[in-house]
Amino acid sequence: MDPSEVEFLAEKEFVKIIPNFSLDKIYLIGGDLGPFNPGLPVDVPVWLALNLKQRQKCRILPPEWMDVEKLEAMRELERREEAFAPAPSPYYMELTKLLLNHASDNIPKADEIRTLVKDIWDTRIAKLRLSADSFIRQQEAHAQLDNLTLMEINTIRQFLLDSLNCMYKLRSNRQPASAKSRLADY
Amino acid sequence: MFCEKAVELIRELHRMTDGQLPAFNEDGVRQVLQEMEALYEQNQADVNEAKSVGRADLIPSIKLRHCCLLRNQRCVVAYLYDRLLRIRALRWEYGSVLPANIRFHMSAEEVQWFGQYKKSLASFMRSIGGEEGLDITQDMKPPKSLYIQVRCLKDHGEFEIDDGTVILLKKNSQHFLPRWKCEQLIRQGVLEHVMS
Amino acid sequence: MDTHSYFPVTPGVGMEENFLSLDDILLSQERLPVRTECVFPRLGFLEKSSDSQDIAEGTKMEFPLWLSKGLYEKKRKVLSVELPKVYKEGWRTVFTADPNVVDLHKMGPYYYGLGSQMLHFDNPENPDIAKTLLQTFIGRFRRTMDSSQNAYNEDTSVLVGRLDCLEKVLFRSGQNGLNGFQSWEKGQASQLTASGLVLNYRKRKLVDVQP
Amino acid sequence: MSDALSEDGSDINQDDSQEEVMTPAELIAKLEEAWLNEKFSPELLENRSEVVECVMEQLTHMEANLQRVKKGDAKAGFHRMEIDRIRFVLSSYLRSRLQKIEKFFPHVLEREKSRGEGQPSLLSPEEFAFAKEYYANTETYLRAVALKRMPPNLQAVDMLKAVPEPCLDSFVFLRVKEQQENILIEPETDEQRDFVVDLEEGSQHLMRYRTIAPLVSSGAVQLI
Repeated sequence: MDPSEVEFLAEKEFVKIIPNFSLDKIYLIGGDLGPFNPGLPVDVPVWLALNLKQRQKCRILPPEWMDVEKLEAMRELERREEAFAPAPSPYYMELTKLLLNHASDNIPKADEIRTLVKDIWDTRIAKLRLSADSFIRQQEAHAQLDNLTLMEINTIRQFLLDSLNCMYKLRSNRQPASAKSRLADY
Repeated sequence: MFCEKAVELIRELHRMTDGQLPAFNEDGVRQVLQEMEALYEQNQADVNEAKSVGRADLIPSIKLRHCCLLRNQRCVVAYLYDRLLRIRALRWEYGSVLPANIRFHMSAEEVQWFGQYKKSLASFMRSIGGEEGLDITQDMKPPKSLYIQVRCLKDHGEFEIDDGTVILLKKNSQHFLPRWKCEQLIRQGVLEHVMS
Repeated sequence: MDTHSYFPVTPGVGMEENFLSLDDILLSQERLPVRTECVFPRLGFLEKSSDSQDIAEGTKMEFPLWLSKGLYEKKRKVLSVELPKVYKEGWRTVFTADPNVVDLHKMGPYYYGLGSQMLHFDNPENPDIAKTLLQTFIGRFRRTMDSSQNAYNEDTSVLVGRLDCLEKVLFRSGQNGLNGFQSWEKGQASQLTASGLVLNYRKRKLVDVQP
Repeated sequence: MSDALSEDGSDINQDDSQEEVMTPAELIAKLEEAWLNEKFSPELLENRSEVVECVMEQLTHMEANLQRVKKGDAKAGFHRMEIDRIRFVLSSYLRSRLQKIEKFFPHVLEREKSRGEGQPSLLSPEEFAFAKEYYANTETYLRAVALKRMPPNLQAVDMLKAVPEPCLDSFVFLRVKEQQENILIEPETDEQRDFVVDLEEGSQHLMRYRTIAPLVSSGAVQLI
């Protein structure tokens, strides 16, 4: 999967915005939004929030987890624990990038948040590589990965799945299939 | 050794890992087919001799030539098939009209295959969801914004946007256009997406 | 990248070859030392060192893998195939001790592919060969992964230089994952770009016209 | 604001032939599930033409409404953006399928041929037509250019054996939507033994596609 497609999924997450315009309810195919009243917070998907923000039609309220103290605590937990801690949000990386790139003026301590999120990401990716290696080494058949996010999975997906496939084939060498008609002998 | 020509065809394609299409090697294919004919004739002769005068000792050589025949067959078919996969890719990356320098690399039969592929794909796309149809060679990346800034990399002439407005795509001119309208021209290298 | 539309037939990996895979065809072109166990009449010209009309029984020569596989029969042997050195016990011990020290490109470059294919020929050592192939792959996995993930924007030629063909493919798929992520991070993922094919054809056109 | 956009276009609710009543939002969710499943499953999944048709209907309906809207209407832009997003998922979904149909065409057609009565078809009628044409086109081409010029005993290639099959033993990542108990995991090596796992709702796993393939078709798990 292309990372832009993971980001596309992240854009469906809802954020609170404070609009500076008024508009009736909109009946989108995917559900109703609004009504919009100046100064009154309303939930909209990120893709819409960013569009409004670009046109200076709203202020975006950062999601609850996008907060220096909370993220610091999560970073400590992530560094302390061997297993994956619960992610700040299933789309923490994508939302951080999107909101900080397009609405940093609405997010207090944006630079600190960027660094913290990157730290959390790096710690988790290092763990991910470690578990991938142990999965291969132990030749395991199943792993539970509850707290991994889609973007994290996506960075290693093709490599890990291809490797597992190769390993499977090499393992099948040890129990050669019997009389199967072989076309590609020549 | 036999089958050297056949493997040469494969190497020629394999060297172009990024999916580019080298010129169809008509001569190479013909030479492989000639080698196959010669191998087959020699085998026919040996088989007859083995039967009529009981020369069972010819069998290993017959078998060896047969292996070579199968190898040649595999190489030629794989060569042709891989080229089809590359030609298929052209439909998705260029659109249905190919530039002359690429068409030039295709054999007449490949051009025919491509024509049929285009037709099948078009009727598939036309049939999606009733009368409307859907062009699935567009929307290759998730949408970001409705309009994008583009720069013209070469003179392309007049271009109609959805509301009927016609604009002139002149080299180095910049435009703010509906994203879905320019996707294909960007892929073809006529326009360049300018990021803000 | 997802937008790239050329999807070649993948190699079979292991004992099975894919008929239409260019990679497998080139793998099966690898040459093996063989000894003929019968006379091949009228094919003497294949053996350059002699000018006899036939290939004599007991001749040592090199056959490509595909031909060795095609001629090989357990019941009526027309040739015996010798195991390439790298799969013999001596080397197997080296691999078992530390798979990471070996330059598999030099030893291969189809170390896993050819090794798996050798299992088609009857050999009492086959179970050990199969085991070593698997253990070598597992033992080198971490290295392949780490280098493919950390080597962004660095010169990867030295790293890649020591990988076997199969590992090289994995290395590239690891790098694609990383590059994709990093270009997303830099905000390039949503930029619409010209097709890689188009760019390359254009490059070639430029090269073509140069004197 | 024009009235055209205020009716939410939920005509499919009134369609009696529809077995379950779905809201447009649920329909879009179904499309996204199908999209991700198709993207990540090694084999071609059963077609969801009913979803595709309904989504197309929604899009057409919305486009038609937008035609009636004045230029510069604030809501029109939102609707257009949503249409673009849905159209992307729909196109990407159909592309994934077409790609697999081309990759596995002899096997896909073989399965269609051996399909028992009442068994659902993998291919939509349009995809079936495409697959047949692709097969015929390719076979005709190979015959004309090479095979018919080869010796008589070499003029055929069994496409079923020549074109690789999907590898159901591939590993996949998945999220559980409906709790499953006692899923048998086969061992990877001789030294291991098989064991069972419970798949809790909301949990995520890495395992072989073959083990959970039926759960993908039933919708109990989502590939991710």
